[in-house]
Amino acid sequence: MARDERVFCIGEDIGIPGGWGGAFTVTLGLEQDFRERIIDTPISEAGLFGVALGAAIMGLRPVADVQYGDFLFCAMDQVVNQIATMRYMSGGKVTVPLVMRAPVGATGRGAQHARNPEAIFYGIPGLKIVCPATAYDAKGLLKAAVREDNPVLIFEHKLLYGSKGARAETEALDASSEVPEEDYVVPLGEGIVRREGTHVTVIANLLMMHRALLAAERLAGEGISAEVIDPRSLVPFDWELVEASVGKTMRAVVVEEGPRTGGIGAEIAASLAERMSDYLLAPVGRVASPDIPVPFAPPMEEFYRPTVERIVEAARGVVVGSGG
Amino acid sequence: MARDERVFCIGEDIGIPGGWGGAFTVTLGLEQDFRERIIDTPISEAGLFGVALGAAIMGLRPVADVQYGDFLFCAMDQVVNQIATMRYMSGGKVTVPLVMRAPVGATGRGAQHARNPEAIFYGIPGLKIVCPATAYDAKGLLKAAVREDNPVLIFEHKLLYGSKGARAETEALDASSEVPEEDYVVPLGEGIVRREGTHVTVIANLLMMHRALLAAERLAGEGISAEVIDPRSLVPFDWELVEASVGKTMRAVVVEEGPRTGGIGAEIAASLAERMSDYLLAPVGRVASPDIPVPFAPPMEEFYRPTVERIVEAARGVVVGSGG
Amino acid sequence: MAYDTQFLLGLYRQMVLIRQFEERVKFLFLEGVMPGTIHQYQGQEAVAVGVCSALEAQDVITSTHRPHGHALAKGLSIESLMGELFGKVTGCCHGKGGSMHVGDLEKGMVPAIAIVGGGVPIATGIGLSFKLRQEPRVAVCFMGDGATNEGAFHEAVNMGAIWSLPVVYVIENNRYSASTPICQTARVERLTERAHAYGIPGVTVDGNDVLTVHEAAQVAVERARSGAGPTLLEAMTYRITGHSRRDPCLYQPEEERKQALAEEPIGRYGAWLLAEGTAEQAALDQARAEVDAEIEEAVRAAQAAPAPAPEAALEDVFA
Amino acid sequence: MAYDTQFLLGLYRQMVLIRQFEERVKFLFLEGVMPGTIHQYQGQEAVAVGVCSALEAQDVITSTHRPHGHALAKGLSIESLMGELFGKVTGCCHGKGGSMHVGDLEKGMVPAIAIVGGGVPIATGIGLSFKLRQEPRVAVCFMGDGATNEGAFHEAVNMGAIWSLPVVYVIENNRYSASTPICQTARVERLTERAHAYGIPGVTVDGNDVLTVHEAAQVAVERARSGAGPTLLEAMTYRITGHSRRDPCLYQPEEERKQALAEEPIGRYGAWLLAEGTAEQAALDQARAEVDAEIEEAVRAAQAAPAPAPEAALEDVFA
Ligand SMILES: Cc1ncc(C[n+]2csc(CCOP(=O)(O)OP(=O)(O)O)c2C)c(N)n1
Ligand SMILES: Cc1ncc(C[n+]2csc(CCOP(=O)(O)OP(=O)(O)O)c2C)c(N)n1
Ligand SMILES: [Mg+2]
Ligand SMILES: [Mg+2]
Repeated sequence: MARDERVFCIGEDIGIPGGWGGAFTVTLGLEQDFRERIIDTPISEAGLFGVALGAAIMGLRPVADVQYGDFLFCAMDQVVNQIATMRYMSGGKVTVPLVMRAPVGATGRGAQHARNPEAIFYGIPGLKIVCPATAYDAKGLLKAAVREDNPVLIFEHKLLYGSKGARAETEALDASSEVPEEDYVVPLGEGIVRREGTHVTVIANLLMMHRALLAAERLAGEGISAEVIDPRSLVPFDWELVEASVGKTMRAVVVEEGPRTGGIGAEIAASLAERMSDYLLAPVGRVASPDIPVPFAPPMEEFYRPTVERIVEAARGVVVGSGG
Repeated sequence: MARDERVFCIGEDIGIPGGWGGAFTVTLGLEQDFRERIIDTPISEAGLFGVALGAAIMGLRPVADVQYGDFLFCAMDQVVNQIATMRYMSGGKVTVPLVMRAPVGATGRGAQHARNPEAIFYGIPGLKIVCPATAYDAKGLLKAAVREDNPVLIFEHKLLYGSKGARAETEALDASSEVPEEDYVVPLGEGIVRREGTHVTVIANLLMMHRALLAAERLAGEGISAEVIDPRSLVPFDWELVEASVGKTMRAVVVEEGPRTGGIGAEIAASLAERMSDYLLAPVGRVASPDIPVPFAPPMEEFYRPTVERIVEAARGVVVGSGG
Repeated sequence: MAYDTQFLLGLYRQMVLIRQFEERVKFLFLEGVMPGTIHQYQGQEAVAVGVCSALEAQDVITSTHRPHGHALAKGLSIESLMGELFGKVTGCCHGKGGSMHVGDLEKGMVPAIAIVGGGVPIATGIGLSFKLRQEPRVAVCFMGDGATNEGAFHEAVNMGAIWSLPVVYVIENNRYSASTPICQTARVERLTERAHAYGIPGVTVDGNDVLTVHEAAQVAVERARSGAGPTLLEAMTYRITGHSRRDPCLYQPEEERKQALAEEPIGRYGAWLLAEGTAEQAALDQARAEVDAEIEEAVRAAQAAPAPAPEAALEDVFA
Repeated sequence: MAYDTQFLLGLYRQMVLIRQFEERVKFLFLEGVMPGTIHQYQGQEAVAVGVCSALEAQDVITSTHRPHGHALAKGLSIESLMGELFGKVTGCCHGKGGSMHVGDLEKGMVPAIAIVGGGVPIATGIGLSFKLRQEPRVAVCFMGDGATNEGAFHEAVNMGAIWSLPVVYVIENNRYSASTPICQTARVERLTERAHAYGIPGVTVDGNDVLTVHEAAQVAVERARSGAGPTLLEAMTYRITGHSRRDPCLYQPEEERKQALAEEPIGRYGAWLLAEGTAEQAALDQARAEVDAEIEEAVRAAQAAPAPAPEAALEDVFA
């Protein structure tokens, strides 16, 4: 923000002195340095995303957030019908440099504060989508998004907001990788190999990436070498990286936290079947949540979200089933 | 409606004497017979779907509609966060017998009155989804939906509203199959074979079903025998029918009008790869629109929506590529 | 108005029940034995109790992310509520809902809606169902001050107004939506000025005075039941606890908090009962002891109750 | 107020331009040579012209599904508009937008927004950008009466109000939203009563009198530009054509239509110009003949212009 005065933040409960810096303290502190550029809104999601769009059209670079990804549905007309189409409808004359942030994932709050809606937005042309799994990427992708001339939706996982601080979640995982102080970006559309392997490619982002790494660890114990790819961006998607990996391992499993039907995994599986049919030794495995709303009670929530165990099973199934 | 006095219609411009009976004259005439049960609303989609939900919770059986499927996004919080989850959150104590109707498809109106959003709702657990392609099914599925105790979303295609009547679209296709006067239902979750064939299964609904039939006709001229399946319901999906067909043809193509990425075709292709990997001779083909908003100019709109030609090519590709 | 002593004491007992319930729950959270998150009702008890005491059993309420008070006031059992907070099968939603979605249609409470403003259309539709069926029932929509900035509020209250539905829209104005003061997000002195926009009456009352709330609610409920249409009722109150767990409320000015604590509804009403001679201190103490015992029993029962089987998650999606 | 003749004649010419444009377009539709659908502006010309004549070139408007009048009044060329309606590359959106999305940011018009109410937050955000950058510019949001029932209206006008943004919200009250009379979906006599809800001024004027509209707009624009915040301006008018193509308007009572035709803005203003001696009939006729010629030229150019290549559909998704 210090670099570009066109950048401003807009959201609920982000600018109150003595407040929280958003539902998950993400903007905490910024309200002191950039008072006028931290805009605290009424509880009006459609309004605030539309306002951000209007400002973006005029050349500002807003960073708009909702407190939970579920609330994107309150702003859905703006996101889908306006933000994603404005440039196109204008015949390319209007530019929409707009960043949207939304925390996702189930955290003991029941069905309305828990969804992983990535797949729903994945099918909306005109939006770029990123999903950082580490603190390093969170900073680098945010900076890339802010410098991008198109709408970018950033999904962040509540359980990755750091194990420290006042709003850390009980089961939060430590994703606090080294974060350099200096300016750097993680380019949109660049995935990364988180662990190398030769028998099966496991594609996973956000919290699932961490579980996939744990699964890979366990699989190694069984003699199965899993390569873990974190695509980091969903749109654009790093097909090159994934194809290179699957070309080597000849097997793939996609892990996601959202419901299975119509999920990200469906697209990746269908695309890989088309792109890599000469290589794939087995159908792409999909690990996802069941097709249900998110339940509250801890045992049910735990059952809902893919576990390390389920990832291990799926990878093992794909490898063993194809003579690995 | 005569059968069950709990049924009522709620929507915009549906109940005005001298008016239209909704944007596509679907309810025209009903306002005379059932005055109190045709409720004309302000332009307030979130409000009207929420109102319908409230009435459904109390045991009425509302049929709520939007004038264009794109406006569902204005009511998205109600559809996704409330309607689809209410029963679940209540632990099964609340029942939501609610029918939602939404016309879809591009018809020369530009990006905001054109979308095929089926895939977006496909990934929302708690909703049943049907897509009638003929007048017979439109009546039968509507009746089944009205008698169903769960939320059902009916996508209807603007170009299938009949070639007759004041609001017929210029390019409308004649889908006016025989419609028996008497009471019948088309059960949710039952697909139908529209044309038998042996070389490839083409799965398509709504307008695309009609194009698939034309494509099958042309393919027959080339010696390729295509079986055309209209799933009619997306949720629940008639896997039995599709598997039986693919078990016979060993090849499949999915056709849809929405954008390709994250589409219905992705799920069907991924599922078929898992369910039928021993049968499939080639990756499931996908025919869909490109990942762009819907353009206005006729040549671009025509380019956007899958043509008979593209279906023929895809089917031919799948068959020829696998030695058919 | 003259009330009988039983009724007056009943109100006291209900408010104390809610307060003690919430305090106990807060403690369970701090101990770390209760899962999830919570939004609590301390300080606002006079609203739920004042309004619900004006309702009949067959009337129906919708609630918010802060629903415990509404649930107890509408007659859900302490057990079924505590069970739900613990995520047990004995909970009113069999553990599927959790704190933010407690409810029981049999008791006239729709599972609470945690999307701010999301309940307003739903309550309106409930009112519509009563009107279409010509049932003499009323729907009450509880919402916070912040909810009045949501589009859903606007659309739904307008629908209630144009169709003259039997609905009472109750704004619990505790002056904050999360950390944001309402005076920063609405330029109107009283949120009931928004009633003008819909052509319905708007009434603002002292929401920390249970009898005042009760009386205003009665008028609004009567109006609704008689077919005269909805009322926007604003109850001025204060949240004397955090917005949700672990909120130290640093955004609330010291002075304001002090004043609010002095005006909190239970102390005030208790003092009034004593001053009027309606009750002795002993009766008040006894009410409190009784509810404490009931709450303890509910905690015990909830902790002892079975957790749902994990696979039970797959049930109840469809009827 | 005293206006110079040029200005007064200019208003007339603009209104006639819009009327004749729309009539020509209607004819092209009936002939079947124009694709898509249309929502036309006949009868409402005084609103677009009255408001836009109070704006500077650098001010920005948002529009609706009924945008042709706004576009012409804000200075888009007839050619670029006609080209867009024909879906040609010469169109202001290169054929990607169509009738419901015409606009050109260079001329201060965002591509029109066909989702009812959807433009209100966007105009508000444009106002915010002016305020953050301390630019002396104003955003104007055109909307129909029906749009005031959308949640987006409520959320956005409130934001404009609390932040004192330089925005003028213009309601074109043509008494109907599609076939539904506004008196059936809002219980307020004047929609500007809704301004109370946000603590901003609301002004209702005769929207068929172009000078009245102009003057009211000037006050509101001045107020906005000076930093005093938004105004809700309601212009009472009437749509003397169908809602969209092929609407016979059977829902409009005969009497009402007759009256509306008698009060339509162009005839009225023309008569006034003659009565005041500001113009002779010949000058008015000439204005009309001139715009007719310009329109014919635009039709010719649009029909002759190349259609976009089909694959051009793949461009302009991302910058
Ligand atoms: C649509 C939506 N936006 C934001 C939130 C996050 N949130 C939960 S409670 C709350 C504040 C609500 O304020 P108010 O309506 O005054 O109720 P109170 O918490 O004071 O009872 C917010 C912003 C939400 N639950 N739903
Ligand atoms: C969100 C949304 N709902 C419904 C429609 C369909 N629709 C188009 S115009 C219209 C009526 C609009 O009425 P009003 O705002 O008064 O504008 P007018 O048509 O009178 O200019 C409707 C219902 C829409 N475009 N967007
Ligand atoms: Mg509050
Ligand atoms: Mg209108």
